[in-house]
This record gives sequence, structure tokens and C-alpha cells, in this order.
Amino acid sequence: MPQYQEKTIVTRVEQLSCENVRITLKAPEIASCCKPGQFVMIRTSVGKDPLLRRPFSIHQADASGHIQIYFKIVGRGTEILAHVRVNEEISVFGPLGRGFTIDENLPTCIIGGGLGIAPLLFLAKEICRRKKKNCGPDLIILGGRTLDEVEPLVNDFREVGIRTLATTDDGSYGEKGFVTDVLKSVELAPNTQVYACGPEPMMAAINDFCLAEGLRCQVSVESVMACGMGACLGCNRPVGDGKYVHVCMDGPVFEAKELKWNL
Amino acid sequence: MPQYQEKTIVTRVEQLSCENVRITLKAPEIASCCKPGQFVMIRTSVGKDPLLRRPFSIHQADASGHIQIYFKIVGRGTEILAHVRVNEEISVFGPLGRGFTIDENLPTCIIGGGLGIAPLLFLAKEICRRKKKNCGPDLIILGGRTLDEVEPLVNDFREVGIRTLATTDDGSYGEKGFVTDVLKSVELAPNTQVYACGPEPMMAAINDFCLAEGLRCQVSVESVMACGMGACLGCNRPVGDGKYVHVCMDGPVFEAKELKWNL
Amino acid sequence: MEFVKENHSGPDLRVKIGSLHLANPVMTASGTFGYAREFENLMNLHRLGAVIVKGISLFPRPGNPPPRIVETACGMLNAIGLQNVGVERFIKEKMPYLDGLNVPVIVNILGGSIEEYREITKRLEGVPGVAGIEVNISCPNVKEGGVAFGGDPQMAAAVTTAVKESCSVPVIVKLSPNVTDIGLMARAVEDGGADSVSLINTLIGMAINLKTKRPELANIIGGLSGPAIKPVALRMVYEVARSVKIPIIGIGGIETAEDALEFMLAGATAVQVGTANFVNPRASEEVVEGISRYVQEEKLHSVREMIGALKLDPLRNH
Amino acid sequence: MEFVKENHSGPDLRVKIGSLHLANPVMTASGTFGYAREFENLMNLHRLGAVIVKGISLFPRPGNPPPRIVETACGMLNAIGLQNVGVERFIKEKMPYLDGLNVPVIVNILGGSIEEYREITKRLEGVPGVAGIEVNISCPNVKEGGVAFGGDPQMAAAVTTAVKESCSVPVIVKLSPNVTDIGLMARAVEDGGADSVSLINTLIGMAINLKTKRPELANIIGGLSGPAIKPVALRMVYEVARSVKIPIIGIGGIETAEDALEFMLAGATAVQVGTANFVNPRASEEVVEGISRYVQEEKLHSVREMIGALKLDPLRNH
Ligand SMILES: Cc1cc2nc3c(=O)[nH]c(=O)nc-3n(C[C@H](O)[C@H](O)[C@H](O)COP(=O)(O)OP(=O)(O)OC[C@H]3O[C@@H](n4cnc5c(N)ncnc54)[C@H](O)[C@@H]3O)c2cc1C
Ligand SMILES: Cc1cc2nc3c(=O)[nH]c(=O)nc-3n(C[C@H](O)[C@H](O)[C@H](O)COP(=O)(O)OP(=O)(O)OC[C@H]3O[C@@H](n4cnc5c(N)ncnc54)[C@H](O)[C@@H]3O)c2cc1C
Ligand SMILES: Cc1cc2nc3c(=O)[nH]c(=O)nc-3n(C[C@H](O)[C@H](O)[C@H](O)COP(=O)(O)O)c2cc1C
Ligand SMILES: Cc1cc2nc3c(=O)[nH]c(=O)nc-3n(C[C@H](O)[C@H](O)[C@H](O)COP(=O)(O)O)c2cc1C
Ligand code: FES
Ligand code: FES
Repeated sequence: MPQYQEKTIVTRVEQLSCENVRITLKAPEIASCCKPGQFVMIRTSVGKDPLLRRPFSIHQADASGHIQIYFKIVGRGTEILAHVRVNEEISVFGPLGRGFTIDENLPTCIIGGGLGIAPLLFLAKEICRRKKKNCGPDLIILGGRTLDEVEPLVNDFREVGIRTLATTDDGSYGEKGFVTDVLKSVELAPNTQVYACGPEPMMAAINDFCLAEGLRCQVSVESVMACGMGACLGCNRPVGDGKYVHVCMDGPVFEAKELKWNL
Repeated sequence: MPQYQEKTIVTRVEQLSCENVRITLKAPEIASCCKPGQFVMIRTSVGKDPLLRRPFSIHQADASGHIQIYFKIVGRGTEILAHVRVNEEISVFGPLGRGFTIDENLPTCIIGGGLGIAPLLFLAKEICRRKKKNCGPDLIILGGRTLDEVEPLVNDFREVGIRTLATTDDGSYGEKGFVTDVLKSVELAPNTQVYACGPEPMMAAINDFCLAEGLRCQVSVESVMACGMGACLGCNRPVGDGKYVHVCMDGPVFEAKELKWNL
Repeated sequence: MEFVKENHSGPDLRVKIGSLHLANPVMTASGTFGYAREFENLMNLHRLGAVIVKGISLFPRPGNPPPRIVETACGMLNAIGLQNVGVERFIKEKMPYLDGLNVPVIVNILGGSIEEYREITKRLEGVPGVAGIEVNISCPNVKEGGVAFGGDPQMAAAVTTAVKESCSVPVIVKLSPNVTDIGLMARAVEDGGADSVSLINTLIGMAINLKTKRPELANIIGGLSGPAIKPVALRMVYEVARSVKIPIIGIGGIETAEDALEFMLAGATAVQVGTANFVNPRASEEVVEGISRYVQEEKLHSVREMIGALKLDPLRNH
Repeated sequence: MEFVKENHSGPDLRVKIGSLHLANPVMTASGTFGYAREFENLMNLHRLGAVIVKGISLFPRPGNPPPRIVETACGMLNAIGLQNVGVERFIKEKMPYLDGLNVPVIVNILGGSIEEYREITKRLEGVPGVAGIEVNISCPNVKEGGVAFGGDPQMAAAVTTAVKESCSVPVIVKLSPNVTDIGLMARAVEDGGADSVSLINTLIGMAINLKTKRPELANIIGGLSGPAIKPVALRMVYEVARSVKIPIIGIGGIETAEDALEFMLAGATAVQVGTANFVNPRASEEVVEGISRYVQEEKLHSVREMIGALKLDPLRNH
């Protein structure tokens, strides 16, 4: 597994909504080898505070050597990142972790909630590429609390060529309700591979649904991280019996049924 | 003594040479009450690192509510400051300390070396104002190691209307030599008030000269500072007999003959 | 009822340190707030819960030669050397102004022997405006080979008792963090008669200048303060809260109301703002304002609900 | 002559820890470098002076529940809970790779009793590639009511002797900074037979989440590391250098060659890079490179000239 600590250059900063930002970075080495579901560790400050890198899913990567991250401002690190400017240098380290497993022979349902949408664009594109654009039975469901969390990304997903539905908790965009409401209302082929990323309760509900329906389900989860590469053992997550997995090495993508949920 | 902690706005950033920067700040409260020789404490980072404010002399202040600082990049704080941009906000606290004492009836000789030039422009302007531009016998001597340290400021001093001489150690600008060489070569009236700011050895040499010639001499000195306002007692400077003065309260301007020199 | 419902409109921020009633839990830490007057132009001194002044010794002390301070990562080292005007000049020159403030004044004292602590305390007893005494025990006991009072439970208890016997105001003992067992030290001074403990004083540290190959401080070593030490301070407050019954005053890296409230959750009844005063001269007042806002927004009956309110049962949602 | 002039062109960075010869003074701190393999794509492992692996216990340990880490000002707290695969699996699964590296491997060990330390050491004795043992004494002695070995000179000395008796490789004892007198602890383990001391391990700290009113760590308290603790670490190295004759390995907040060289001035013969590995996976290699540059630029005969070279006479120019 190649990994690189790259000095990347910011080539684009998009303020997609008041709190959500998308940054494009020239990162040729990482872009050349990353897979959907993998993440990078980004240094938000050149000083000693904040000290640790921050993990972000790879939102997109392209053949021209660019990667994108899509994030929400929730604290100091993301606040600093949101204020970078084009041509500034950022230290990025990756790609890290195990990404999504793709079987191009299976129908696919991709479900993202809130910032959980971040890693799914890369996934959708890769699936579409592998299926040679034959994505007829595939479905994407994007949900969020309000329009802000969903609307700015919907077009990018539609352009991939997979049918995309949207929901918001408050009905300000798409259907009013949860992604799980939509999930329950659509017909999925019995061998559908579900991919989900979003808040824990959402992923837990999707897991329940998939278990009941006998569908495969992969999820991408989060945890605090110091190193992102297996050195600190700080990113553990219980899997029962007093056993742990480590999100940065064993994940962030897991088979949903193997996890315990933090509710 | 009024003091203000102001949120100032950067209105201009001038890169005067590779390492020397001048910043103009909209700081109406500080500008309205500061005096030549006083300084401000500037927060260089919004985070916790670097933690402490940095002291800078007030380089200029004007009726329109602006102040200027002029500094050299020597470490992390000044590095960060050098990269501020117009319209950014900076927390400035001041004016602090005791400034220069001006007697408009005395002929004046102002001597600055390197970054010690910073507080002297404000001083020269104030003297000129008080003397109603009758600065015939007055003299300014600006020195530095190379052209970079002197040339960018000479015009500003000349415009004040006081005769200005320049020296550099390497002869790259003005006379080759030290400011003290010039000082010894000019005729000063016996009641001249000398003002000096610069490296300690320069100020010590000027003090020796003034003592020998019986001239008054005020100097502005530096020390490390945590608070800049008398609260930490960190900025002490020996004056002999195991006694100390505090640069932020008792200075930064002192009668030269009262100090011990760090050589 | 200890805290009678008052007829004021704002949130109830009152706390008690022994017999000392404070309008709110925010004090200024000794040595970081001068003698308060330095801050009069910059903030509303009357908003403070209490003012703690620079440590006072029996006789004036010139302090250490420079450099006395150096910045470190998220913190600073100081070796001021306990410079102060001595108790007599303090009473004559500083107390009248302090007494005029509408805020309790706590005098931080230091000494090189138990007798010295006793003498200073006696001299302060009855001086108008002195509302409490904070005993800095992080000083070397010159009679006992220079071991810090604060590193030995017996000596710490003995100093406490000597001070307590010599005054009628509440006695706060300020603990040194440079010990193996902070709970043991707290119990020792509680048994010695302390009305309260405050912690932490600075961690002993050092900085070196590679260019000069010399220590950054003339005194070689100094005291580490600021945000860097906050985790150590919080932990010690938490431990001491499990060790003693007297009220605890939390100190160490407090810059904001959030920091202060975290110390209260860990078991502190009040807090002190130190190094933050240098960075933001309004820091202590802003902490008061922030706590006040928090109590209102969280609809607490009083800030005292926060004291020791840390929840330890595992959070399911984590 | 201890260090024979070699026929290589680069600067002389060699140092000795007991009988262990290191190509340079830079090691990776236990628990911050995994079992080294994690870093193989990111740096040149062969450039290191030594690798110290994650602490190993007699039996596997699952470690603490999450959250195990939290960032603090210029530092971080960890409560990993000494998760490790146990000595058997370590020898079988991790040592072969480590043995293949062209770098001395020092195994960090931990236990809940003196017998446990002895057992692990015996198990490691003779295992190919094990060049030294670092004894983590910051663990609670379960037989003695949970007091940390590292907080008690007698217990620390006893552990040291037990380990020393059970192996032929150099024994480094890793001191806990959470003590009143670090010099005393260092002397105790020196008397107990230690070939070297390394310091500091983490300072005990705590962080609280005001929103949840809960500790940030499931374990409530954790170990503070990173730049925040560097001043404390430097001071302790300086003190220990005045207390013992055995070589000292400096640890705490080292991110750059400058940091490392400061520790050497204070008296360290070698250093360990810890938390910095997380921020910059190449940190330890960059420290080697920077020291190498420094030795060349300053025209030193060897890096050993830096050990304890701190100047204490007052600098006139200050
Ligand atoms: C593998 C992985 C991939 C991620 N991908 C993305 C992504 O693509 N886009 C995105 O916006 N975020 C993503 N995150 C979360 C992101 O790392 C955090 O939002 C970020 O670290 C917060 O940094 P901060 O300094 O702004 O916040 P901090 O100041 O560190 O914390 C602010 C608040 O955010 C909370 N917080 C911190 N870290 C997390 C976290 N990991 N999850 C949830 N809450 C947290 C804290 O508890 C605190 O309340 C990912 C996390 C992981 C582990
Ligand atoms: C009253 C006063 C007025 C000042 N006015 C000016 C001014 O107008 N223009 C200007 O350029 N500088 C001025 N200085 C010096 C200025 O404060 C320092 O250069 C600045 O604090 C350095 O900050 P830093 O973070 O960049 O450097 P740091 O990272 O803090 O230090 C980098 C290097 O600079 C040295 N250094 C730090 N502080 C000082 C200091 N005070 N004097 C000399 N060396 C220092 C350090 O020892 C270190 O070697 C003044 C200082 C004082 C006390
Ligand atoms: C410059 C300075 C001087 C100090 N002087 C004293 C003192 O005289 N007496 C005392 O008990 N504590 C003194 N302290 C310690 C502080 O009161 C406080 O305990 C410590 O700084 C930790 O708090 P902080 O991190 O908020 O600064 C001093 C601290 C600093 C930074
Ligand atoms: C995540 C983490 C895990 C650690 N695990 C161990 C360990 O298993 N054994 C040990 O002796 N020290 C352990 N340490 C302590 C480090 O080896 C080191 O002593 C300490 O972090 C200080 O150095 P630093 O500031 O460079 O990180 C650990 C530190 C961290 C941050
Ligand atoms: S984040 Fe360090 S091991 Fe996973
Ligand atoms: S800088 Fe704090 S007293 Fe002068």
C-alpha cells in the first residue's frame, strides 16, 4: 500500500454553503493510487496548535492529479482549513485505510447523510466507471437536515449518471424525511450492495434494514485519530467481546453487520 | 494613562525589504492618545501558539486614526505578522510605556540603528510639529548593516524636514561606517538633546559620547515581555546595586546614563 | 440556607470559600495581575470574584536577573524570583487602593521558613481589605536544605497551621503540582487547618537556547504556566476533589469561561485566571461574563450546580 | 578509545547506551511508532539510531475502550491502556520483521508485578534482534494497591534489578515524570543496576467535554505528550544529569533536530521522538538529518560533544 506525505497546492476553494466547504488540491501521488473510501490526514496549521492532523475522506480524485475534500466547519482545524486560499501549500498524508469493496456485477444503492456524503461521490464515479456506465438499477439517496447539506452536491451525483434522490429532515429540499424512509419506499433487487455513510443512528438503521432484507451493507465510520496509520492505536471501536477494531487500519469501511453502534 | 485593547484592521502592508515589513493599522483609540517612544503589544495568532503578544514600537500615528509598525522578521510571531493581508483583523493593545520627553527649545539629534529606527519617525515628526518646523539645527542619523536596513526609510525622514544622514556598515548606502562615526564628525550644539535607538553596543557608544560631551541622551531599549503593562515583572533590566527597572513601565525610553549596558 | 436568594436579576454566580463569600467564582492568579491597579483602564475590576495579588514576603525582594521569562509551546516559563515590595510597603502603598475596590482581596504570601510565614500573616491580620490569605508553599524551606514546602506533607501542614493560627481570615493553601501524590498533599494541608486549597502552581520547567548553548532563563529553571499545563491542572483538581472536603480553587491555563466551567465540573468551587491576563487583559472579566451567560442559557439555579458535576457513567452515545 | 574513527565520510553521530552502540542518537518512542513496519513506506527506517516498539506485556491486552485520545493545547492525552499482542505473539509476529531491519531494536516492557517484568524479560532474552530492553515503570503495581512502580524508589529499583538479572542486553529504565524528585528516582534505578534511564514518560492529565459534562477519555485520565511537555522534560533531564552517571535518553515534545540538540545540551546522550511521529511520519528521520547537518556546520568532531555541553556561566551579552 503506497502512502505519501505530500506538499499539496490548493487549486480551488468552494464555499458550498455557510458551513460546508470543498477544497481541491494538487496531490499527484495520492491521486494516482487512492481508492474510494480511503482518507487523508491533513495538517491544518504550520504551528504546534492545533497539533494533530485531521482526517478527511477523499471526496474525488482524478487522473490530472487532483483530489478533493468536502467538509463542515465544526472546530478549530476545519475553521483554519476553510480559510485557505488558492496557491497555498497544505501537507496531506495518504491515502489511508481500507476503502469500499466494489463488485461491478451487483446492483448498488449508495446512501449518504450529511457530511457522510463526502466519500460517496468518488465511490459513485468508480462504480459507474467499472460498470461502463450501465447503472440503470443503481440508486443514490442523499439526505441531510436542511437544503444546505444536500442541494450543493446533488448535481455532481446526477452527472455521474446514477439515479439520485434527495431528502431533508425539514423538507427544505427533496422529500421531507430520513434517507431510511426513502430506502424503505424503493424497490431494491435482492442482491443489492448497499453503501452507507452518515451519522451513526442513520447507519445503524440502514444496517437493521439490510439485515432484515438480507442485503449486503458496507459503511464508512469515524473515530478520533492521532496518526491515521496504525501507530497510535487511538482509533479503536468496539466489536463486542471486549474486542476492538482500529478505524484507520481495519476501516474506515467495514461490513455493517460486524460493528457495534454508538447510539 | 488611557490604554486600549483594540481590534484593528490592517489597511496597508509594505514589504520594505526582504526581511523588513511595515504595517498600517486602523486603530483610532490608540492613535488618538499615543506618544513617540510608546509601544503596542500585538497578538500574532488567534490560536494558542505563539501564545504571548509581541511588543512593537509605534512607528507612526496620525490624526486619521492609523498607526504603523515597522519590524523585521526574526521568528515565528513576526513571520506570521509579515503575512497578514489588508482587511484582516489584529488585536493590538496600547499605547504602553513611557515615551520620549521632548523639549522643543533644545536642538535635537536623533540616531537610529537597524530596527531601532522604528520609533524615531514618530519622534521626528512630533519634534518638528512642536518646533513649528523650525528644525534648522536638528539632525537625524540613520544607520544599518546594509542598504536594506536604511534606504527604504530615508525619504520618510527627509520629508519630515530635518536634515538626515545615512550610514551603512558595508557602505552599500550613505557613508560607510557606524552612526557613531558620523556623530563624532558633526558639530552639535552643547545643549543638544540626543535620542537613540538601536543595538545595545550602539546605544552604549552613544551614551559614552554624550557623557564625554555633556549632552543629554534618551534611549529606547528592549527586553523580553509577557504582558507589556506591569503585571508580570518579566521585563526587568539591571541598573546596578542589584536593582532593576522594568522596561514596559519605567521605559522603554530611559535617560541613557541611568542604564547598564548588555555588551 | 447558605445562599439566601437575593433580589438581583442576574444569574446566581455566588460561591463560598470557607467563610469568604464571593460574587462569582473568578479570581486573578497571583503574580499575573500585579496589584490590580495595572488593569484598571482595561477592564471592570469590580466584576471579579476576588483579586489575588502578587506574592508578598516579609522583606522586599529584588527578584532574579533577566531574562526572567521565555515563551514555550502554548505556555511560558517564568523565574521572576518572587520580586515584591515586602509586606510593609504592600500594606502602605498597595492595600489602600485594593481596599477601595468593591472586591475581596486575597493576599498571596511566601516565606523561607515557617516563622516567616507566621510573621507576614500576623502583619496582615486586621489590615483593612484583606479578605483572605493564599499561602504559596512552592518555595524552598531554607532551614531544611531548600526542599520546597510544597513537596513535603509534614512541612506543608506545619506552614498551614502556623498561618491559620495567626489570622482570622480564610486561609487558602496553594499546592505545588511537582509532587508524586497531590491528593496526599491536599489532605495534609486540610488536616493542618486550611480552609481551601488552590492548585496548580507552575510546573518546574526549563528552556535552552541552542544558539547560545545556555538556558533561556538566568535562573536556569522556571515555572511553566498557560494552556500547556491545563490537562495536568484539571487532573489534579479532579484528584484533590476525591481527597478533601474543603473547597478547591482550580488554576492552570484557564483562558475562557469554558475552561473555568471544566475545572468546576472536575470539582473546583472557584477558579483563577493567570497567564491569560497577559494575552488578553480582559480575560478574567470575560470568564465572568461567559460563566454568567452559561448559567442563564443552561437555566441553572446557580453556578454551584456545576461544582463536581462531572458525569462518569459511560456515555452510550460515544 | 571508545569510538574508533571509522572510515566513513559523514559526520560522527555515534553514541553508546551501556554496551549498545548506536549509529546516531535518535530513537522512536514506545507507543508512537507501532512496530516500525507501519512507517516503512514513509521513511527510511535504516536511518534511525534505534527503534523502540510499543510496550509489551506478558499476555495480550485489549487496551481501553474509546475514546482513547484527545488533543490538548500543543499536546495530546492518550489512554491506550497498553494494548499489545503480548510477548509470545510479539516474538513470533513482529520480531522477525524488526530483526531484518539494520537497526537496533529495543523492546519496551511493562508489567503489573515484579515477577511479570522478570518473566517477560526472560522470554525476550536471546531472541534474535532484541538489542536492549526499556522498562516502563509508569504502571500500577497491582500487588501494592496500584501505586505506580515509577512513583516509589524502592519498587523502581526492585523492578530494575529483576529485569537486569534476567537478561544480558542493556536495560534502560523509563522514568515517570509524575514524581516529586526525579533525581532520586534516577539514582534508585541506577543503584538497582540500570544501564541507562530514559525520560520522560507522559504527565498524567485529564480533559473534560463541557457539552457532555464527561471526561474526554473513557479512562478519565490519560498521559500528556507533545510540545506542551517539553519544558518539563528538559528540566528533568537536566536534573537527572546532575544525579546519575549512566547515560540519559531524553524524551518529551521533540519534533526537530534543534529540540533534540537542546536535550543533549541538558545532558542526554540520545533522544526519542514520540508524538511528532503522528504529525509528521518522517519526523524521526528529519531529526537525524538535522543533527547530522548541525554537526557538520558547527564542525564538531562528533555529536557527543553536545552531551551536557550547556553553559551556565552568565552570558555577558544578555
Ligand atoms: C476517516 C475519517 C474521515 C472523515 N471524513 C470527513 C469528511 O470527509 N468531511 C468532514 O467534514 N469530516 C470528516 N471527518 C471528520 C473530521 O475529521 C472532523 O470533523 C475534524 O477532525 C474536526 O476537526 P476540528 O479541528 O475542526 O474540530 P475539533 O476542534 O477537533 O472538534 C470540534 C468538535 O467536533 C467534534 N469532532 C472532532 N472530530 C470529530 C469526528 N471525527 N467526528 C465527529 N465529530 C468530531 C469534537 O468532538 C468537537 O465537538 C472524518 C473523520 C474520519 C475519522
Ligand atoms: C518595547 C519594544 C519595542 C519593540 N519594537 C520593535 C519594532 O518596532 N520593530 C521590531 O522589528 N522589533 C521591535 N521589538 C522587538 C520585537 O518585539 C521582537 O522582534 C519580536 O517580539 C520577535 O517575535 P518573534 O515571534 O518573531 O520572534 P521569537 O520567535 O520570539 O524569537 C526569535 C528570535 O528573536 C529573538 N528576540 C525575541 N524577542 C526579541 C527582542 N525583544 N529583541 C531582540 N531579539 C528578540 C529571540 O531571542 C530569538 O532568537 C521591540 C521590542 C520591545 C520590547
Ligand atoms: C509571571 C508569573 C508570576 C507568578 N507569580 C506567582 C506568585 O508570586 N505566587 C504564586 O503563588 N503564584 C505565582 N504564579 C503562578 C500563578 O499564580 C498560577 O498558579 C500559574 O501561572 C498557573 O496558572 P496559569 O496557567 O493560568 O498561568 C506566577 C505565574 C506567572 C506566570
Ligand atoms: C499514543 C501513545 C502511546 C504510548 N505508549 C507507550 C508505551 O506503550 N510505553 C511507554 O513506555 N511509553 C508510551 N508512550 C509514551 C511515549 O513513549 C513518550 O514517553 C511520551 O509520549 C513523551 O514523548 P513525546 O512528547 O515526544 O510524545 C506513549 C505515548 C503516546 C502518545
Ligand atoms: S489513528 Fe492512530 S492507530 Fe488509528
Ligand atoms: S512585560 Fe510584564 S511587567 Fe513588563
